[in-house]
Amino acid sequence: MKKVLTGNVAAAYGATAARVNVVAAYPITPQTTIVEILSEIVADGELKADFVKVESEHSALAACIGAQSAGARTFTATSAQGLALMHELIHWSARARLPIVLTNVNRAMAPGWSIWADATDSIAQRDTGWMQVYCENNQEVFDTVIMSYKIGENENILLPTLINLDAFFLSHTSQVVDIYDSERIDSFLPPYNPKYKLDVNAPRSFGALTSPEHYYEFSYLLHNAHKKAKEVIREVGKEFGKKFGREYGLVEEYKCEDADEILVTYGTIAGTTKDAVDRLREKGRKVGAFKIRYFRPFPDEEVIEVLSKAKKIGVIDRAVSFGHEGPFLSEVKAALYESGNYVPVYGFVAGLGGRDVSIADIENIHDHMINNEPENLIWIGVKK
Amino acid sequence: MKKVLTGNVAAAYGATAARVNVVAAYPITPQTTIVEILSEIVADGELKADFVKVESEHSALAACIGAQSAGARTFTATSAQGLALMHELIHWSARARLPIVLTNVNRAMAPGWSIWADATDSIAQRDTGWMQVYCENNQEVFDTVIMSYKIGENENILLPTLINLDAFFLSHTSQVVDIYDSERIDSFLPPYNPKYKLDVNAPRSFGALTSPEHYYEFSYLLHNAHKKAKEVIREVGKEFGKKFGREYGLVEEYKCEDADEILVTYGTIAGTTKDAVDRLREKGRKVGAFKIRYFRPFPDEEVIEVLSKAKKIGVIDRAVSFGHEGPFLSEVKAALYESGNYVPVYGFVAGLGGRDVSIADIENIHDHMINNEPENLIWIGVKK
Amino acid sequence: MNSEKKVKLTIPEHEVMSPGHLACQGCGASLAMRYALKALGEKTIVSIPACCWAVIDGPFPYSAAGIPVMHCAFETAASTSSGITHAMSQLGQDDVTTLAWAGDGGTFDIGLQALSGAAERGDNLIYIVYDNEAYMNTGIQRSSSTPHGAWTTTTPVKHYKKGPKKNIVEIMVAHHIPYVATANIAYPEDLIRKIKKAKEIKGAKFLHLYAPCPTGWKHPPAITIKVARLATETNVFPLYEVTDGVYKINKVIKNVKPVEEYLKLQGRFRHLSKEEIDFIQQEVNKNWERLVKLEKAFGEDSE
Amino acid sequence: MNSEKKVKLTIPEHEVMSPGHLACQGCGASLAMRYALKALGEKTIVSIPACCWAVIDGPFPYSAAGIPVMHCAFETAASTSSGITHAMSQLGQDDVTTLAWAGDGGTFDIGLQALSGAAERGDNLIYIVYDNEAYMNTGIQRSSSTPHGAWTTTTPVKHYKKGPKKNIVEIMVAHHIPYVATANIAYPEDLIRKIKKAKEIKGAKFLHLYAPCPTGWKHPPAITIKVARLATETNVFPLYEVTDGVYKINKVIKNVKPVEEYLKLQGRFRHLSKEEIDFIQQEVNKNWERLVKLEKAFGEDSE
Amino acid sequence: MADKNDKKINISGASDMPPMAASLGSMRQNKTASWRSIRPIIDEDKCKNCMICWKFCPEPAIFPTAPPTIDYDFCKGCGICIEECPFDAISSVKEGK
Amino acid sequence: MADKNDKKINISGASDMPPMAASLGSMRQNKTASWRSIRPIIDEDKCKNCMICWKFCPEPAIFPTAPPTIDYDFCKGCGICIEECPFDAISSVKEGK
Amino acid sequence: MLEIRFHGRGGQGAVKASDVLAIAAFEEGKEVQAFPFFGVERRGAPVTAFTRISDTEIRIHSYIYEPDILVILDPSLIGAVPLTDGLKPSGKIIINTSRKPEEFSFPEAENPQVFTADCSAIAVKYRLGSKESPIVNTAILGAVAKATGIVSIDSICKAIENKIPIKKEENAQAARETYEHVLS
Amino acid sequence: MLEIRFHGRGGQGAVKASDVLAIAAFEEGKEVQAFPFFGVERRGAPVTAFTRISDTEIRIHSYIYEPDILVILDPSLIGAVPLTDGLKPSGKIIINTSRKPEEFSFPEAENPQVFTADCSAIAVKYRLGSKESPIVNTAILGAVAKATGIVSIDSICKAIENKIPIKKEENAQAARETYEHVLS
Ligand SMILES: Cc1ncc(C[n+]2csc(CCOP(=O)(O)OP(=O)(O)O)c2C)c(N)n1
Ligand SMILES: Cc1ncc(C[n+]2csc(CCOP(=O)(O)OP(=O)(O)O)c2C)c(N)n1
Ligand code: SF4
Ligand code: SF4
Ligand code: SF4
Ligand code: SF4
Ligand code: SF4
Ligand code: SF4
Ligand SMILES: [Mg+2]
Ligand SMILES: [Mg+2]
Repeated sequence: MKKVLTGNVAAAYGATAARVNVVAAYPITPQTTIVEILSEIVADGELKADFVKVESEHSALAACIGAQSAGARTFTATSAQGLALMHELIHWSARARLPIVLTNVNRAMAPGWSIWADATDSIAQRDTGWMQVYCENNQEVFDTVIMSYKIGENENILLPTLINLDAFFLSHTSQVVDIYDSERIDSFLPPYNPKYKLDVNAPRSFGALTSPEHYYEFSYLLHNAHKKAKEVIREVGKEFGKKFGREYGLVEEYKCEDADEILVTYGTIAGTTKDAVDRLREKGRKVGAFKIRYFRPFPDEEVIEVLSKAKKIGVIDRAVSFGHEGPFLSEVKAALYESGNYVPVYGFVAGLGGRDVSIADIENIHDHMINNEPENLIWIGVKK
Repeated sequence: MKKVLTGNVAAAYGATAARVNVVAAYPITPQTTIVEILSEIVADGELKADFVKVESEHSALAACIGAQSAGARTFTATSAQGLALMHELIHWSARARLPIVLTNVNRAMAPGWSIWADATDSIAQRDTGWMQVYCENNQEVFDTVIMSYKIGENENILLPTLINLDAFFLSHTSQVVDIYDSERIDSFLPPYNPKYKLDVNAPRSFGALTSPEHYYEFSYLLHNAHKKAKEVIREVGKEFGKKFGREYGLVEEYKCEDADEILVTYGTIAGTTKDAVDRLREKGRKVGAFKIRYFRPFPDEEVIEVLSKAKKIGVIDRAVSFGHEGPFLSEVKAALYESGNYVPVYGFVAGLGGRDVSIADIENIHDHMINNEPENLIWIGVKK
Repeated sequence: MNSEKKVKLTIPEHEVMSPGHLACQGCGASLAMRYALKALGEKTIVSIPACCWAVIDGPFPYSAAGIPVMHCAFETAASTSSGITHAMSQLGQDDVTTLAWAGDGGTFDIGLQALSGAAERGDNLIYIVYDNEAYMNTGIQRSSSTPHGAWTTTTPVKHYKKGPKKNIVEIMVAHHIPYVATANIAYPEDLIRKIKKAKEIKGAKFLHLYAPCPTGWKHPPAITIKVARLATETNVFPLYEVTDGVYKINKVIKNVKPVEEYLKLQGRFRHLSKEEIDFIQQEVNKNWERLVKLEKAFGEDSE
Repeated sequence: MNSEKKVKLTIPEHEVMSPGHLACQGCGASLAMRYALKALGEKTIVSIPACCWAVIDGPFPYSAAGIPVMHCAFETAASTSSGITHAMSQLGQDDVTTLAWAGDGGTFDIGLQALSGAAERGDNLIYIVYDNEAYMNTGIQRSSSTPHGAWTTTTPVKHYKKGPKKNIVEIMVAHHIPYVATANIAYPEDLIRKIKKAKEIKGAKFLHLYAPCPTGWKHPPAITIKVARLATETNVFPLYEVTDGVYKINKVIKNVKPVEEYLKLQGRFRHLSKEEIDFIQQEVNKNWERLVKLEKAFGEDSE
Repeated sequence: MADKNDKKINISGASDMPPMAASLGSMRQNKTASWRSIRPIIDEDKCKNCMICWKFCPEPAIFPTAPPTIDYDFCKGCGICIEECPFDAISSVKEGK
Repeated sequence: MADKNDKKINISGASDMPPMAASLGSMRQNKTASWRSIRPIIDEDKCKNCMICWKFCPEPAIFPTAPPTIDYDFCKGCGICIEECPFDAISSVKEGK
Repeated sequence: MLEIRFHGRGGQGAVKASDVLAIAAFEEGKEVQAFPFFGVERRGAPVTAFTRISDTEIRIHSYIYEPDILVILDPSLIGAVPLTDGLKPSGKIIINTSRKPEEFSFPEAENPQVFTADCSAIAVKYRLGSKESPIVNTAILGAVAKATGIVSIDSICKAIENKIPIKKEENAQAARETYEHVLS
Repeated sequence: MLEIRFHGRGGQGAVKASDVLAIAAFEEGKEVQAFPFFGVERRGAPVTAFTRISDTEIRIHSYIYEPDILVILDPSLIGAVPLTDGLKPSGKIIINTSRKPEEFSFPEAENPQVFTADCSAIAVKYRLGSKESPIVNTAILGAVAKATGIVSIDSICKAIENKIPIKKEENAQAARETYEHVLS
């Protein structure tokens, strides 16, 4: 059923359709409406779940960890400071192999206080073992919540997923979204029934002291789960496509086949870039857009396959790893390096702290690539 | 004066010599002895400072942030879970441009609980805006604490520093360290007197709401400070060398000039690698070791200059960015990519969760590079 | 107009905080700060975590407080202030008052532990919570200070808040710090006296300020003071102080008004049934009796 | 030897916890768990944060507890348990008891906020702190439960701990939860009764267990029980419970022993002067009087 | 003392900015008059100079003169002074448009 | 019920391991006898079967038989039983060598 | 694609208006997007919101710089904020005011078409908001429907009933009444 | 470079011993390294520690796999843990025991040289630790000095006075006495 929804409502509806058992979350702008709507949905009895109204994000994720370990399907949502406050437990939930789903509204880190779009908050979780997806629109938010449970709960995967949506540009933007109720989703997403869980009938300890004898191997298993996840993500994306008409992969190509220049982006900038590509194509420029959905596991095969055919690549990051460069930029380069053949890569920063990224900005980026040597970093629109 | 000290004691003595005003820290194995020794030093009146015995690491860093903002020189120390618990404030202190010094004993993240060496804890802070150093030995720990204040407090820099030492391999290992008292250090390290601080005579607010109009530029300034820091690090390292006889840079080369294969490492593995290089050289192999001290700001110039001359490069990471690859590996590749010429790079993981990395392991790594095509990731010593 | 006729003022004339700030019309929290700074003066450094006041003070590059303001992370009002007070002491500025100023969410919930730690250490600071009984800055979500019966966006009318608000004063009294007090913006003289008293005491001091929020409580801005006053006149929010463990009720209301008078002014209680209102009245009575007992057992006149 | 002669046992015979665990010789904390699991039985899920018990239970791939154990982050005993209890309720396993089991550091300090949150929400769980008055697992650093006068590695003899231990029981009583109690491993029958009582009550329950640590307190392992018993016999650690706000002292010691007897057994107090010991005695007396007053004001027989 | 400077700070870019978000001026530059939909007007004749209106103004936008003066640059029109004046000396006038 | 299985779990590598650190056996496999430097020995004649020793053993390494039996596989020799026995029925013997 | 920009003050419901307009267009089979310019919203402070309406998928996520239509909920904003920035030539401007279109001039805009309607009066009539601060967001959508024809007044009313939680009926009627009283 | 491995039990002070030995060698102008194998140390549980002594900078940070010298603080560990793993041919083994060297055999080691000394008795004599669990770490260093000659007994005593917080004198004397009573 199609509805006009904000990204936050789409996320809440996704969790509802997935029949989560326990929600634990703490409000923070601009995630707040997710919490508010889920409060209503639970109060109305539309979702049979416990909503744990915790006193901090740290406790939100801890409660999810406890509940998920006990065999419940859990959901949480946060943003920026809240995500950062969870950091220790973000590591924890990945190493505990709990397929929790967290929707994060990408917002800039303080200080100065900012409530606007910026991906630094989630990028800074890239080393924790979570899967990470960046959504372009609200439909993708809804669909990704559903798929994330299916992917994460796969017995070979058992990984949590961080689903990211840009502050305001998605969280507070209404768009047409095709949603399904839980009955329809049931045929796609089986109940959660993990092999290892807290169970009084088969008592086990979880997370005990692990000597150097074994720890290394647990890390190895975690990394391998990510490697396998790439395949599962592709499969589940296809199955979703068959069932619901929209197919997803680790990445999305837009007019890349014959492109000389490819613009690599993520999140809402990816949508704007598609429009910009159309405009540039109208002007006769052979440009393509390459959207990276999954930052973890990182889609190196796709990156190499698609991008190494281009003549120039521009990577647009809505985050900077201070003292280094754009995080997507550096990982794209690291992947391309493997291929052994060199395509000039341009690194752009744009849109930090909610600075708007317009079609004109993308056109400038393309112009820059046409007229200049590769350079890192180019700060689009910065006032010096 | 030379003494036999553990890395933790060296860190505590470094802070003492730097005449820090406020220490706020929380105990965690294997950092604990830093806290204990500083408690003694303060109790004995050898350091005139307030030691704030906080109730968590989060509060430890918050107290440092408060004190440093008010014009005090501050010090803290932690490890793994504690560092992770500080994460929100790690972002905070960088964006607030507070030159706090934090020594982190690199320890593996739970679960399962592990108290042993693993760099994932600090690597996971790479996107926060802190400078990051990895120490090879206890002398470097002491020296780096002193230099970090000087570098961080430079008015063009104003950045906090995360000084990393491997759990037990440094924290609890006694070595000969040449230490100086604060009188001697005073001539090198001037008092801290920041231009912007909490001051009742010139009241300002710090960290207020910052609209998209300005936030982007603050990020730009932060990134630029890192760029400038590279120069300051090199200068201060030279000045330190002149004063105290030991010179430091962003990186350290060992027999790289004529090396066919270069092994890139950090932390204590760098020391073991030097010994392995000597052994391999004895066997007639032209190998070199390249130690990366500063991971942030990332020494891309040095990496390109030294490594692009090699025939093969092996990067040994004591951390994995799950779902991607070794973090040093990927950033080394990203830097080399810029140079446009391709040198095969091999990615190795070793020593996670305290697994010992021996000279034999390094020799195996070299053998592997000689006999195989490049590959990511190779897990040294994993039991499959 | 600007005549020189002398007027008698019951609170200090000098304004530290400036107008132009970003509080909503009739905001109790902005009045609370105005009074607090009158009591403390310019030699004060304040830490403000995420809360309405993080906005009220104004965006970069401006500030309304008129004293140094350390905007700090949501959960760190107390711990940031701990750092500041230790810095002041090490830097020889012992005449500066360190103030932590947080909302109820930042105090009862996410900042409680940092507060408890500072209290236990006896760090020399004044911690003031301005209580508007919900997370207002993020758009009116329940906090553990939200009273029984109230609507918020996370306690929707069908699931309105059940259970009493956390008793932060008793919790802080249990920390055995030298001074704990309640105060109400409707009684500025009492409020200012208490903050001045706290300023003179060394160690960790805690004040619980009642500060209605027209936006979140759904009452017209004009009646902020009226609502606040009624909270005390109905015994919903009694005024008392605990000095070195000694209880003293500062205001015993002669003709206690029914709680309903207080509730009915506020949209957030509009949905309450008669039974619920009766229940709330009983709870208020019980809490008052408990307080009287405490004063009896631990008051100045107790043996 | 293994005769069939029937013996009378004052606590349940069935052992849930197994030997082979990693507690030091004579560890009070291991006894505490042994008793707790006798009281609760196998249908219990326990969350254990970083603390000695995270080690005592044993390393991967082993466990000594005999029930499902969720090792959890240091500050999350309560919040992890909140998640577990809600999961149990949603998954229809309401007969499972959810236990949070933490040390004093994980309770008085870093885990206080999560505990406070769970208490305020009324989450259905039992929270037990085993109190050994310092961070033992990391090698004896002060916690806010460390008593006045004690040596620890962060309160060295020259700077021994000043100030009383945080009164966690009063703090939890101030949360108005249905059941708060103290217990002592030297009195296992009382301890087990209280945990069983807590099990029958719905909501958040809190127990403060006294559990000496020979390693950290510097006394021989053999006298762990003796030291524990003396804590109660000297009124250093009185046994009482607060049920729905009603105070009851469970054990009034007839001939209260001087605190010195308790202190002198422990190396951590070795450095104390006569004056300090007198001071500690006075504080113990005061606290006891305070408790008696509380029972008088809020006990079963109070009006 | 509060920074009484009510000038707008002009920032053309990063080079005008401090390294961190440190304030450079007072919120006095932010005239909140435009928030007002009603205007409080003091009736000098009724006014007894009790200063209760001054005491309770949250901005503060009242000066404690006799009779009090309202600073219409900042008064947000909350109506507290009107409600609290014990002598009904303040009336409410709808703001024109 | 506690896992009474006291077998050592053999793990040759990642393929034998669960995905997370979930326990596979009981600490009963960890015989703590070697920690002991003194050995408690019950004197049957003195023993009155009060079971106080059983009650206070932290391991637990005493079975509540009459008289009680000490499990020397696990007794760590803490001496609590010796100290607490009201009838001095347990003596302490130095462990071998 | 049509791009509409709303200008109002905190409390007047400009954001809701942008949303309701989008829903109305969606009801007519369009692709839509609606979003606020998010600042710290305080009663009285200026607020901006946006709606995009298109026949094809809307992929752009960026503010609207060259609107086709401006909707001004509070005439006191005129002069106070740069309302007409980027307005397309011959763009439409719909103003809540009791004055007539010809009383307004926007010299910086290229040939704008101005429409006015006394939405405040109509909102007061239907008791939407208070007398001092009527909530005019639904009323003004009637004027938008009339002045632009991008959606029918029926769709507007349907969307209002869908989206407005209270006084659905009164809000819809206010929109209808405004629809009938637009001056141009 | 000489590599020494210590084996003891929690509470006996093996880690301290490795440190004191390193300091003694440092006093004689050597480069040194000392570190524990860090596990969860509990009274009674086996503990390992390491010392490296060298004329040149010690850069390696890895456990010792092929020690030159083994120091065994508790003879009950023999058989319980694989003590002689990696011991170099003709490596030295120093054992705290009242027995004689010839009573020990280490078939898995290549030609080891065994030394014994009754450190426990000497420690008890100097009241180091308790009678049941004497702390033998300083005493045994006397035996190490004597058996290996890598450092002088004077340096050992100096290092003890430097590093041992209490009973400095007694500890040093215990080392000296052991030095005089090593059997080989
Ligand atoms: C770690 C973190 N979580 C959540 C937020 C979002 N947040 C900002 S203010 C606020 C509510 C503050 O409530 P309160 O302390 O009562 O102050 P008030 O806004 O009511 O004045 C919240 C939840 C944040 N800034 N940081
Ligand atoms: C976030 C974090 N900080 C610090 C630690 C280190 N740590 C582990 S246990 C412990 C002390 C525990 O003390 P307590 O709770 O009293 O339990 P005990 O060890 O005394 O049994 C500390 C500080 C940790 N694991 N995590
Ligand atoms: S929301 Fe409430 S507390 Fe916040 S500024 Fe507005 S009136 Fe004040
Ligand atoms: S240190 Fe203390 S609490 Fe911890 S296991 Fe040993 S005796 Fe028990
Ligand atoms: S209306 Fe409100 S803001 Fe204006 S003067 Fe009166 S009290 Fe002050
Ligand atoms: S409150 Fe009324 S009477 Fe009093 S000073 Fe103000 S206007 Fe005058
Ligand atoms: S305590 Fe003593 S008397 Fe009692 S059962 Fe044990 S051995 Fe027998
Ligand atoms: S000595 Fe200790 S461990 Fe051994 S049986 Fe007695 S009480 Fe149990
Ligand atoms: Mg609030
Ligand atoms: Mg403890």
